[in-house]
Amino acid sequence: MVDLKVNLCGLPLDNPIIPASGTFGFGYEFSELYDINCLGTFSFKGTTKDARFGNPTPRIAETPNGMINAVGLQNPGVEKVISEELPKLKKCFNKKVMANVSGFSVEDYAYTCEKLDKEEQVGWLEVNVSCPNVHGGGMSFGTSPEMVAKVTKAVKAVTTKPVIIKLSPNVTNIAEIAKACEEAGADGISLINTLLGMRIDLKTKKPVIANKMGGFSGSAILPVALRCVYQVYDAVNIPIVGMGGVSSAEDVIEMMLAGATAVQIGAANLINPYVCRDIINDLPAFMQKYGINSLKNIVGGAH
Amino acid sequence: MVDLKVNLCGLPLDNPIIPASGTFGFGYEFSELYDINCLGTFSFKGTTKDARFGNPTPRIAETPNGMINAVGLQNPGVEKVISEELPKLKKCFNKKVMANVSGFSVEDYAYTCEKLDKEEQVGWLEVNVSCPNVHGGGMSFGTSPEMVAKVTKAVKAVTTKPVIIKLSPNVTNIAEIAKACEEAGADGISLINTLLGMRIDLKTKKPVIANKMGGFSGSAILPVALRCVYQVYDAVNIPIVGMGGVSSAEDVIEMMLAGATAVQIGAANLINPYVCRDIINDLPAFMQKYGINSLKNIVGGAH
Amino acid sequence: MKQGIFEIVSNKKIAKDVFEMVLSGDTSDIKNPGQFINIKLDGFFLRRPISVCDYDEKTVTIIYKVVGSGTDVMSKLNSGDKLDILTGLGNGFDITKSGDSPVLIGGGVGVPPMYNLCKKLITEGKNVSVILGFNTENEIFYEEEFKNLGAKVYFATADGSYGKKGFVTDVLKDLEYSYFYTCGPMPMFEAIENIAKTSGQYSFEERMGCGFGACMGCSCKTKYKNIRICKDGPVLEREVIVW
Amino acid sequence: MKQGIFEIVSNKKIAKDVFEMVLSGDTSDIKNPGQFINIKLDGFFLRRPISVCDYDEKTVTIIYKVVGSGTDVMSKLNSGDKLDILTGLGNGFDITKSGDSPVLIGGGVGVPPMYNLCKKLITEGKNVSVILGFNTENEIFYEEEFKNLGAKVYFATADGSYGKKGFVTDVLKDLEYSYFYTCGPMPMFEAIENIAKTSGQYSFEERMGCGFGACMGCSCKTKYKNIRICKDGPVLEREVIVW
Repeated sequence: MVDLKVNLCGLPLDNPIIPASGTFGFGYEFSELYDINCLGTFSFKGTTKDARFGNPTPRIAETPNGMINAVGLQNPGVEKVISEELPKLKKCFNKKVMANVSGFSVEDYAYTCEKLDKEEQVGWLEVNVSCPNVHGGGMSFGTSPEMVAKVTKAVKAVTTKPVIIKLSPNVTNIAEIAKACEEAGADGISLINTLLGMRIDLKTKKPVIANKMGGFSGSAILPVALRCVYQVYDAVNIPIVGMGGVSSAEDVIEMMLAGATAVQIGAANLINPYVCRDIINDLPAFMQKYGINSLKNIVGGAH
Repeated sequence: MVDLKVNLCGLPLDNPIIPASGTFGFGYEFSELYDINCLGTFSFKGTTKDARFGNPTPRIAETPNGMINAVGLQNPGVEKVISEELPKLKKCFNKKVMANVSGFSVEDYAYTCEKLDKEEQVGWLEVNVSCPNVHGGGMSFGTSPEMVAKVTKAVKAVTTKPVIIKLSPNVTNIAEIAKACEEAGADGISLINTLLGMRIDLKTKKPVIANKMGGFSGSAILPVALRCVYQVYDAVNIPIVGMGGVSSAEDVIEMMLAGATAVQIGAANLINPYVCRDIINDLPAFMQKYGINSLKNIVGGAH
Repeated sequence: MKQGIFEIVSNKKIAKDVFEMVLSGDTSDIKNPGQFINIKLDGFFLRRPISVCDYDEKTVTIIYKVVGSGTDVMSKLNSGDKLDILTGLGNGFDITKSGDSPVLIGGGVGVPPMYNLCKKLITEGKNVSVILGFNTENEIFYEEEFKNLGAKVYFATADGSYGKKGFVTDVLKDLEYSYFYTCGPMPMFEAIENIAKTSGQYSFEERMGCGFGACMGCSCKTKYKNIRICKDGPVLEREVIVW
Repeated sequence: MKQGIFEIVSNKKIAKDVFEMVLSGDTSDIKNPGQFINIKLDGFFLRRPISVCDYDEKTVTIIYKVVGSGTDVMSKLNSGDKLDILTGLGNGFDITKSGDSPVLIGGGVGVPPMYNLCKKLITEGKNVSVILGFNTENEIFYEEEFKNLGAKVYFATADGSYGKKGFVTDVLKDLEYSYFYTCGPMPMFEAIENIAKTSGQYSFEERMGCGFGACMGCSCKTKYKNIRICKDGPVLEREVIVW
């Protein structure tokens, strides 16, 4: 009997599998496909203070073994998420959910996190610092240790639940950014967010997506994600949620060996809507194949 | 009759196809496979002041649609390159070659470039600033605008031929780095060098390559390369040599639309040793398909 | 939505760059004409969404045009090959609103979903007119198939090589109809919107990520709310569309 | 080196996890036993280097063990399938140094290249002994094939389930021979190096990038210079090896 259980920032997970924000909506639509209570948890659609339609379409491009998206944080805004989405989720999910939050100012982050922190369905706050800082010339919060520290402190000051900062890989030194989050009080780090990428349409001779550039994800980015998780594991002592190109049980094990306590699955959900359930079912056999009795014991094993 | 000719820093190229450094040796071994004079030019194996064996093996790992290498700049050193490799190349290549140079101090770069600049076979100096700066705590030269400017100025001061700075994509703001090179007198920018990546062996539970991390290349990274070339094209007025995941004639056209004046082919040479010849043969048909008469006219066309 | 492995029964060229593929497998989740399926192809990350042309208990028929490397690979597949497919995607057309004499308007690769819609409406005893628009004669397909259903079939070609010279609207303007259903390119939609005399339904195309509503890649604004073309569409009623 | 498209003639399991694949195509660039070929597989970026077990004018035979996803895919290929292959890679064994009574020592997946080498040496009229080492009996393959060549064949299995209990060196130490050729795991090489009484050649394995000398992924130091296992090797003479 192998053991899939892990503990993420003080909360137990039946298994480390977590559908990533933006690929699983608010969960209830996937519950029509399978019982989503088999998941460790999931991270819901990135939520902001106010409702957003996001970017113009086309928002999607394909790449070798991956994809680019420029959805632009479309969401109904935190009030509607609490009043409409969470009640729908409650009907089909009896576990704590990870609340993914984005913002365009430090105040935004604090405002949205404070509201979601009060919801009993919410177990963790995952703060996406890859968004442009409108008061900082549009540079992403996640590119500066000072800015991520500011956001982390502001969110911690108004919340009680574990705060996980979701980092962008599009930086020179991700370990330094992660350290700044830890020192500012973050309870965990999740990474990697998407790489910045683009494609050009040879027929129109223009960028494929309306926003020109977008977030590059999918199997293609797995080696970058593993490297970042490995570097951050060496730099901090708080748990890491690893993600980026994970699409199989073996990828999950590799990500945990790199240093991840839990693992998010993103783009793969868009190709195989059952992939997270399948991975959970596959894990025991692969654990046996590689001589692993308990997943929690292999975290960071490659170091 | 379509026109494949381009001009790179004042030197004409019959076509924009350039095998990338580290994937084509010093050329003469590929000349046993096909007449390498069909190439625009090629960038020879990264050369340093002193001979280097490089990293321990294994040095190679596979990834979805890509690979990781940690060769570690194995080369015979600039003296032997000049006395042994260039004469062998002269027998089979009658065009100017691009001399790829690496160093671990500003003095290294200047020393090696000054020597190679004097060789009449050399047409361009391609300076790889992704190496760790031993006097700068091992941080790569390419991660700091100040350091790349220093290297650029030092090399320009002792050379007469076009100096192209080869940039790493593992930075927060590649446009800023490219600008620093231009202001320091660089004649061109080549990008992207490899992404930093890693894989872990599930059987041994340790990193696949001895050096743990390595340079991630192959089709998988094409969208990152296109994005970086697109950003740098907006930032500088000097020509760009685009590379990263290019493996077909269509990829070449896409890279030129993003802003590349010439295009390097790297990892693809290792899978299909004839790929550069094949791409040169394929280009006219694809140019017709997409209504392109002259390649030089599409550079930056996607902006 | 259902995921299933389908076997290719046939895959043949029926017009310039246009292929018809018949697949056998579990079609139980296909409920309405105008829905689509999403096909996984080896060597491509994203699935390929293709509208359903026709279906029965055991097979589904699609018609696709070779426009890129994905559809090119599809055109080279052989009967017996197996494909991982998501079925029952999208809302499809609502046939209860057709009235007695609906008109179906298909343009180019927008023609296929009209076929099963036409079949369903005729089974309901409706008096169906079909207007099919193509650029030129060698792109035309399914003329006999539509006629065999018992529909009045009109053609418009841009170059006049077959049927009326001009666009589907040049036929539509002279017809009487109770309701319209259409699928095709945006310029055709705008032309129809300008002259349509009744209510109707438009089936939209958009570049999709997942095809089942998870990624918000194909969002679109309507008069009343933001919708996802792949899940809340691709069929929208005339009254809600923001042009 | 030559690039060519080869067709699979047969692909069958011959021992636990071990398969024999016969390929037909242009083998004109295969010059010596101990060379390898490099196979492109759909869905994998790098080629798979596999040593040549045997070859003639029209076919090449390889024997491979399923150790990962790549070899697993190979094991599922069918006769008639086509593969893009680079042939004539590596230096191979130098048979001119064998003397009259060479011994060939193969361990596990190091056994295959010994087969064509054995064939060549016997054709040259040599008195060939072959020592084949395996973990256990159900991993053994090609016993009859080696015997049919006319070689003296000895077996060693770690668990004693077949032949001598122990390692190839437990057989080697009691043999007389003029020269040795070997391919197998590193611990076996070290054991041989400790007791070998003559000169010989070792065929090395290393994780490769290109397989034809371009990427320097498989570099190795020797007493005299740095070499590339894929191009200047995989066979090295005992005298130049740095242990």
